[in-house]
Amino acid sequence: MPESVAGLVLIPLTWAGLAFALGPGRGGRAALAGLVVQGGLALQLAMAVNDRRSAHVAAGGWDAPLGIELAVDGLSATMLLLTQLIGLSLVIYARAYFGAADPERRYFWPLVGLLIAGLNALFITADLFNAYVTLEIVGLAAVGLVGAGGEAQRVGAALRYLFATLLGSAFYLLGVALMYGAYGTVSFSSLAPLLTAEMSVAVLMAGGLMLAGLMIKSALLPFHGWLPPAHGSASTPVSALLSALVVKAAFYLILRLWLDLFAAQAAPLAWLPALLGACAVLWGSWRAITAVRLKMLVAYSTVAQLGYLFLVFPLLAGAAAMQAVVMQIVAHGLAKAAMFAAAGVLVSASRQDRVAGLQGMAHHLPLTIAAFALAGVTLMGLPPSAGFLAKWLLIQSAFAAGQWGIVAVVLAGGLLAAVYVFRVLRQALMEAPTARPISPVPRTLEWVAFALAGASVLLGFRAGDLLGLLTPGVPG
Amino acid sequence: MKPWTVVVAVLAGALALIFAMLDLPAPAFDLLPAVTTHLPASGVEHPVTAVLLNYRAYDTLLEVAVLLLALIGILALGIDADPVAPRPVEAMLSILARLIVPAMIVMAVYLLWAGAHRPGGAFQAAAVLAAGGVLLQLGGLIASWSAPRARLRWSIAGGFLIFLGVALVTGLESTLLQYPMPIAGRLILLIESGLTISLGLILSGLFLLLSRDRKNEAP
Amino acid sequence: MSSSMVFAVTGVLLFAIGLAGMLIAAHLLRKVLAFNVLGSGLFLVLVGLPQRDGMADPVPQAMVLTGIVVAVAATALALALLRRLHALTGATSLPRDTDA
Amino acid sequence: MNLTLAFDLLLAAALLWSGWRSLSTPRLSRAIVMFVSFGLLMTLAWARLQAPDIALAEAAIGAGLTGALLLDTYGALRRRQHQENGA
Repeated sequence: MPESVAGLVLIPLTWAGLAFALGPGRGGRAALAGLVVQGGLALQLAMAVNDRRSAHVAAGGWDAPLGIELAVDGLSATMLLLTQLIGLSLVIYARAYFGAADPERRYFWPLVGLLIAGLNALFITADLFNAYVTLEIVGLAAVGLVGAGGEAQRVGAALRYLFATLLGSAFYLLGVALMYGAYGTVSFSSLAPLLTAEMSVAVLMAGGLMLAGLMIKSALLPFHGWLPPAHGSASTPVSALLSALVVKAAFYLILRLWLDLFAAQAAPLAWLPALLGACAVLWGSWRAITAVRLKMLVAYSTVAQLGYLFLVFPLLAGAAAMQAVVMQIVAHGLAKAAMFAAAGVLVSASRQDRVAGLQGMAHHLPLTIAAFALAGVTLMGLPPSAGFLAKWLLIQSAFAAGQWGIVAVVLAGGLLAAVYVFRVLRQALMEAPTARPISPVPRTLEWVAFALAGASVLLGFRAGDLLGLLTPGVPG
Repeated sequence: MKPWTVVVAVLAGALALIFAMLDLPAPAFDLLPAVTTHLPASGVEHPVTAVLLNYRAYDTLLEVAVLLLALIGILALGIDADPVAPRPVEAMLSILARLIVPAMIVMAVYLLWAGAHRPGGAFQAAAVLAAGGVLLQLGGLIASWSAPRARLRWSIAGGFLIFLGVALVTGLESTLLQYPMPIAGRLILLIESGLTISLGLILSGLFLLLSRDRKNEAP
Repeated sequence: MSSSMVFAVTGVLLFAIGLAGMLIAAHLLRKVLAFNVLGSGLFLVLVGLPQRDGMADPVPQAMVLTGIVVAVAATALALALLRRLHALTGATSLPRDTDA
Repeated sequence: MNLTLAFDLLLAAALLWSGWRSLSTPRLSRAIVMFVSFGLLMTLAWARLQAPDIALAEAAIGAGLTGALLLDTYGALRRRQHQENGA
């Protein structure tokens, strides 16, 4: 499977490079074709992992510790599948969303291609420094996408985001520098056996620095300040990509380091990310409930939903915890992409972005409101959605570990999510006091939103196949 | 947060880190012997170039993508809206640029060629070229960029695409970026030549895009 | 203490100075300056610490070489954003976080 | 204490001082000039760390290109301020 592993990075790099060389606005079709192929490769890799075939590449033919190793396991295969699926959906969405004259469209394709290449590269790497490079790609591409078009609010948000992501990378790289200084290697496979023994203080500090940097990048409370303006003011396809995928990239790396390298030493500290995660669930939900603008509501909901991911750290001893976190990543990825896609339709159609201005939209855009509602079902965690499954697995493992606080936070978070989702639906279902002009919106946009939302609910029925990837060989 | 609390907290962290660093034992791995042993198979004789373009060439490929990304990010922003009044050109700089830039180009070519055996290579050559580009603009000898035209875009992307092409071919044939031994040296020189041009253009482009003012506006 | 270790320690202190600068400074140009000081410190640690036995190590040197180029790219992007912000709003510091 | 270590300590002190001053100097234009000299000192440090490759790149980029970008941006901000004050 080595060709598929390399292809998932090289193909998006190629279409991004070509799209740039072809000129502003060009390259949408290449992106679509590339993503279809990438989707096939990701599926192939997932099947290979399921059959326990090795998917391992020593780049340049040099084994670690001299060279860079790439490896795919169940967790990375799931992330790769999710990335290609959401990427493909949002590329279809973006092709219909941007008008020919929109300034955001001029360099959209090269930026998206590089973003997806960076995400894929992060999910396959088994090297601390290589992971840093992929984080830089993801970070700068995301900032470029937020700032694209150059409108004042976006530029401010992009700057705030840029400084946050650079600071995060700097902390992470300082940690990597200490690791290299301590062990003389940055490869996961060479480091793992060394880290079981007693660690020196410098290595523990390296772990702390990397964790802090990645927490900034994944917008965990109290480092979340950059996220809502960036996700709330970017153009809609960008908001969806960032909320569904980009913030999870940093979380993925935290999980990877925690599990593969620092498992023994990190366990006593697990309460810290969990506590911050719990605060994020409550605070993010509260801000979503009180948000004035629709896209800010959805962005704060991302802060809250990311919090759930961090609740899992004290529970990692049980097998269900990994299943819960993967389910939550996938469920939220699909639902949040759907919710932003639907929000984009509502904003374009009503030509304003306040929640209070949505009255009567259910009458004009029933499909979009249905998509928003279905995505909401997943975020609230109602059965039979994938979100329900994620929260159910989380509560189950919290019960098993006797972590009652986590159970309470998950339940409270679900109720708060219901409040902000129904806030939007209630407005949309109300009769508009006066007939307002509604701009026509391409049907493609509505259908993409609906398809993503539907997937986030229906995945609940096929969860076994996905979770089987985490324990290859055992029939799911 | 008060500035002084920030300073105290940051300094305390730095001191703790320094003390931790000072009693670090010797590392478990020493890559230097491995770097040296495989040097004859790497296609170049200079260890840093071997790491950059062979042992960890995959990193380098992605770093070039980061650079391209910064340039695209600036273009996507539409930097050229509402340029400011031009900065006056200083005659001294103009003379200086005429004198130094040809030497800088020669130096860049030398660095590119020397990189196989001794300090030098694509990144340093491109850095020198970029500094030359800045001097030319400051001296008023070349104009800033507004939006790069097709030929410039292909030159910017070219080195990246060549590198990517090598990665694709090796990825399909054998292993990602594993150069067949007899032509490893030539492949590295090809990649480095492409990168020198692309990186030189990107790095000067960062300045040439930002320094656009009213003087350079198209009529 | 070897000379490499002297520079590794200097690097940590420069990182700290730059970090404090990034957190405290309001003017965006100063934040960019601070980021570059922080980055230089980081690179000194990356090269200096592994060379504490006195032997040059080409692996971190290659990493820093690309790192310097990436730092200037990030700097340019930050400056482009800051110039655009200044052109549109006249501000030289980050806008307040507003929801409405 | 031997001579090279004394030189290294002196260089380290100069780096710290210029790094500090390039952030704390009240006038922004001076701060940027301070930063350029910081970049030149970094070049020396790389030479001392047996890293001539990095020293070359640092001289051209750290001191040269970054300095030019910062100074040009500073100039553009000032000129725009003048324009708006004049108008």
